[in-house]
Amino acid sequence: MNDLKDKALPNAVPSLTSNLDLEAPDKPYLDSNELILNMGPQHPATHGVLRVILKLDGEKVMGTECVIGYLHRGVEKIAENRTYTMFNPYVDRMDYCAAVSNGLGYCEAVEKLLNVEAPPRAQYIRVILTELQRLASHQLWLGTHALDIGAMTPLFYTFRDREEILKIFEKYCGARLTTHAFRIGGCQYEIYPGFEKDVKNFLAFAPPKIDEYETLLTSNRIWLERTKNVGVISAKDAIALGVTGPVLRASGVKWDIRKAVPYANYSKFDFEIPVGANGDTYDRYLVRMAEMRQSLRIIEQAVNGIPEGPIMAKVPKLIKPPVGEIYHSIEAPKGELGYFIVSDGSTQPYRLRVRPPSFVNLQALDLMVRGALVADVVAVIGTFDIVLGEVDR
Amino acid sequence: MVPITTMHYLVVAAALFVLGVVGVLTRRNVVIILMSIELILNAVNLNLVAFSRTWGNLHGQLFAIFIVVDAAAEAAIGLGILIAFFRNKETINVDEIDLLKW
Amino acid sequence: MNPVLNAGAAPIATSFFFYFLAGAAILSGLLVITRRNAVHSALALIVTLLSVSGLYLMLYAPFVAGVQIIVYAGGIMVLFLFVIMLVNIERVSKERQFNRIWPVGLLASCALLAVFLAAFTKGKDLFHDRPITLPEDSNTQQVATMLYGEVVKTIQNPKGQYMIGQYTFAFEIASLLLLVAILGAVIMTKKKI
Amino acid sequence: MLRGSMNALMSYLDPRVTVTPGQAGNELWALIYVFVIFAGVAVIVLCMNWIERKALAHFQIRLGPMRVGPHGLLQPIADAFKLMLKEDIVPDEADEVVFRFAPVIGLLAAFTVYIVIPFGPTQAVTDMNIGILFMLGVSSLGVLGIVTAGWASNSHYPLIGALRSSAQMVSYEVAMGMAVLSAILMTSMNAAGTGTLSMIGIVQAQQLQGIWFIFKFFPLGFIAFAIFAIAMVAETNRAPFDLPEAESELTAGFHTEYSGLRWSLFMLGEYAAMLAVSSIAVTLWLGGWMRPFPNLLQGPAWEFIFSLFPGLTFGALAAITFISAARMPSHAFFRIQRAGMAIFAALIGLLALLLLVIAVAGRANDASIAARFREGIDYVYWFMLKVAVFMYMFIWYRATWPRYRFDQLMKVGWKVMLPISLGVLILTAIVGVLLP
Repeated sequence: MNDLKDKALPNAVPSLTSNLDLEAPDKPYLDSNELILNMGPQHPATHGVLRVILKLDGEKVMGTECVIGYLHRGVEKIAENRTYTMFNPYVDRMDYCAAVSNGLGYCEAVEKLLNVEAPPRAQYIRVILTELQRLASHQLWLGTHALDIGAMTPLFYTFRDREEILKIFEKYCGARLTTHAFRIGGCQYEIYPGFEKDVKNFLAFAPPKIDEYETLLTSNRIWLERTKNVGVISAKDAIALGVTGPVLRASGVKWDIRKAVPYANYSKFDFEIPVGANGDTYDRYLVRMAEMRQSLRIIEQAVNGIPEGPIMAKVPKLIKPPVGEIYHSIEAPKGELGYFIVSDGSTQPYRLRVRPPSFVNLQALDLMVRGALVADVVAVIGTFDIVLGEVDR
Repeated sequence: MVPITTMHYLVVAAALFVLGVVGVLTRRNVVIILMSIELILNAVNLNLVAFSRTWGNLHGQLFAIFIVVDAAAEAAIGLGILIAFFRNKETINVDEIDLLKW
Repeated sequence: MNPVLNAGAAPIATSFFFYFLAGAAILSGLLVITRRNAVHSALALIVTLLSVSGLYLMLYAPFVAGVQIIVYAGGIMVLFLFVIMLVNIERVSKERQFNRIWPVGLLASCALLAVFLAAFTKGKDLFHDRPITLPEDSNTQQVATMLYGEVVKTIQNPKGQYMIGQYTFAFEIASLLLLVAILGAVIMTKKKI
Repeated sequence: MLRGSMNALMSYLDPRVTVTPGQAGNELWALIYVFVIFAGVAVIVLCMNWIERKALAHFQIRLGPMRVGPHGLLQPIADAFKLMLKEDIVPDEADEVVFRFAPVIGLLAAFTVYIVIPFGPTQAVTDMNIGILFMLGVSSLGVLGIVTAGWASNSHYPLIGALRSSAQMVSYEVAMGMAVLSAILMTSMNAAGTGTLSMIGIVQAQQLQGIWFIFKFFPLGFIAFAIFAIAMVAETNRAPFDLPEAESELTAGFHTEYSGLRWSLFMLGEYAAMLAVSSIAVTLWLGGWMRPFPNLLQGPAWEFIFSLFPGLTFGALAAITFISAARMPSHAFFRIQRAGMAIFAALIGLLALLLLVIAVAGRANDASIAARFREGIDYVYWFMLKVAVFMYMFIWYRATWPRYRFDQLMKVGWKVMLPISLGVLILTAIVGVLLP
């Protein structure tokens, strides 16, 4: 059942529209015991409003088709009608589970366009907050992923610990979820008194908690059976499909934008890129767990070395970037988050295009679940760590 | 009221048997035909158990148990044939199963 | 011990239960062969099977009744329902329900019914109801003895001696039959072997 | 008529009675038992609802229900009312008759098995010659309710749930039956070589052989017990085998389309089935109604000490409740809650007192009615205590483990549990023949 090797699918990119072969002329609509199952948009395990149409033979998945757009808000179009500053809060609403990372990517992209750089102190604050956000995002992912596979309890453990991160965010900028923490050119807020203490407390608090999640899951027999060799994607396929982030790294490709194209002072920090070997769901789990620990390492280095100085670069009140275009990407918790901005010299972007990691990663769904069972579809959707706000924008 | 005798059980069994025969001979749906066969086997079982009580020994009950075993085997094989056939011909009607091969 | 306290369970309301169970069995038997929908037929058949197992209990055959419930109602009927759902095609219940030769079949069944009626009316005396009741307590034990045999222990031979039951050979054959049935069912339903 | 009834009522209270009302032909007492058991099961299901939510919540660092009544004690009742008042939706395309009838099948199957569960040597509705066979058979009918519910909903998720559950229950029944058989085989390992299928007979065989079957031929008895303990979780569709209702895959599986009262019937049936299979496990392997060490710690003194246990347990419960009432924050908001908690504690305390009084009054083994009551309370107490352990395990499993996938479930059932249980059965037979 689970043998994905003899799948009749080449390493090429599968065509999303003809996955189900519904229109094949010489075949009857469905085989005798085939079934079209509509998973979503209202389904507990599709993480929002993803709709997956499954063609099933019994419980075996013969093909899938993702229907997206239920959460489409036209973020890219909105950008064309807002000034650069006004658009900044909107990016928080894309991947609302990792709003800080979105903000960082956007701010850095515009800064690159303006050819300014945030001062070092701001860079450090940004790194601390972004890595905290990565941790929070991974915790949210772990809880929901485990819940999808049927383990209820990790969800509550991760939410308990994520709360500590959100408290730091709240103290820093007043918001917990859609933080809007950064501004173009640096940070708006100086760190509050006691910020360093809070972060250090969290650094002491988090590692035993991560160990706690691992005791529940890592060597749990059922967890191993449910995740090992499930949703396997080879490095070649992953690269061909443009998959990034932990999903790519779990396939054994050591690609992390923080190391490859360092941004925001990441080159100053010492950390490792955890990679997997098999590219299955279990490896993706391990990679993310290791990433949580690496994030803690980065935060520790950053919080011990916050330099003094200004937190805002010299940026004009009304941002009018020179004519040109820029692509800037960061390593968001879910993968490569890129912003492509075309400026016509006015106060508003001529065109803004977001490369969301979830959207691109979701392409691999069909490849990963074909030939697997319904339960694996749920596990694989969970392992992508998709956020529909980001997929649909 | 008349005391319940073996005869009563035999009449019930006969009725079930005839119902089963009607089902086998007139229905088109193979599943229902198989169920009618179960009905017939049950009628026979009822007879056997009733006789077992009449003669005061357990041979009838033993036979009934063997028939239950047989019915289980028959159901498994019958439904297996049915599924195999349905997969090839997409029908479960007896009068469309007349090709003697597939 | 006080005999009043531990009086054996005398059957109560025998005729009521008999007519109730017999009526349920025949009525649901009728439903089995008349329903359009195979699932309804299967559910009716389950009622028949349970009623018949009640009748077995009334005939002092508790072991057969138990086997009837566990094998028929719990096993075979679940298999039937499973298969009906697997080959669930809507159009079957909208089609013609009876085959082309149904009048012949009905006629033959009527003839069979007539034979039964004749046999029962003419040969009424053959089926005397003897006042023999089987001892209820040892039913299972006796059945087991006849099927598997037993260990007989005597004073001379306290370790016991194995006696082959009357039906041990038939029992082994039945197990072989089941094995063949399992293999056959697996081979037939498997798409690719 | 009335006098006859009174006579029947009183005659069964005679301490010399040694059989169940069903066997004694005492229909009145049988009916009383039926009502007591059914009411008891309904109450236990309500309590289980609260306990499960509370225990699960504390596993998951939450508080669980806290609003309705002190510590959410009245939450199950509120839920029951809510469910009863909800609209009973029947989907348009559903097969209406089957749809309405399906929950009842499961409930009937779950409740019918209580007829032969022996809460004590005379504390059962009746004792059947084929007791355990009857229990396995009737509890296997529960799957019909699920299958018909899934089919009648005429919707894909329930249908897949129904298919899963039918395959799952049929598969695990086999391993379960093999495990049960090895326990039945153990009953025949006495001098006379007479085994039994009767539930009461099985417990008495354990008493006679002086060992719970879980410890018999260690580890054979234990393995058989473990197989049963796993299979019974699968039979009742509880985590980690809750595939038929896996909420993250099939939204709610076979009861996706159900609402209100009918949905609650499914829940009632599920919990009743959990209780029933736990009772089978207790009866077969854990000595049923017997208190610990009935053969070792004999004598009136030990009898008396052990008969104090029910009263002391409830006394401890009352004390815990009192303490938590006293520890409530001293805010005006909690005044009513505290009063309610105190009343609840007082009720439990009264119950404890009553049990203690009965234990003391029926101290000597005289032929008084009090002695018979004391005995009955003892039996039911020890039986329910053992069952309660299983019920707690059910909650514990649910909090700890992820869900199996369907093919893995089948693999575990057929490739692991069945061979092991067959091996245990054969080994038990061999050991039983070799050891005198």
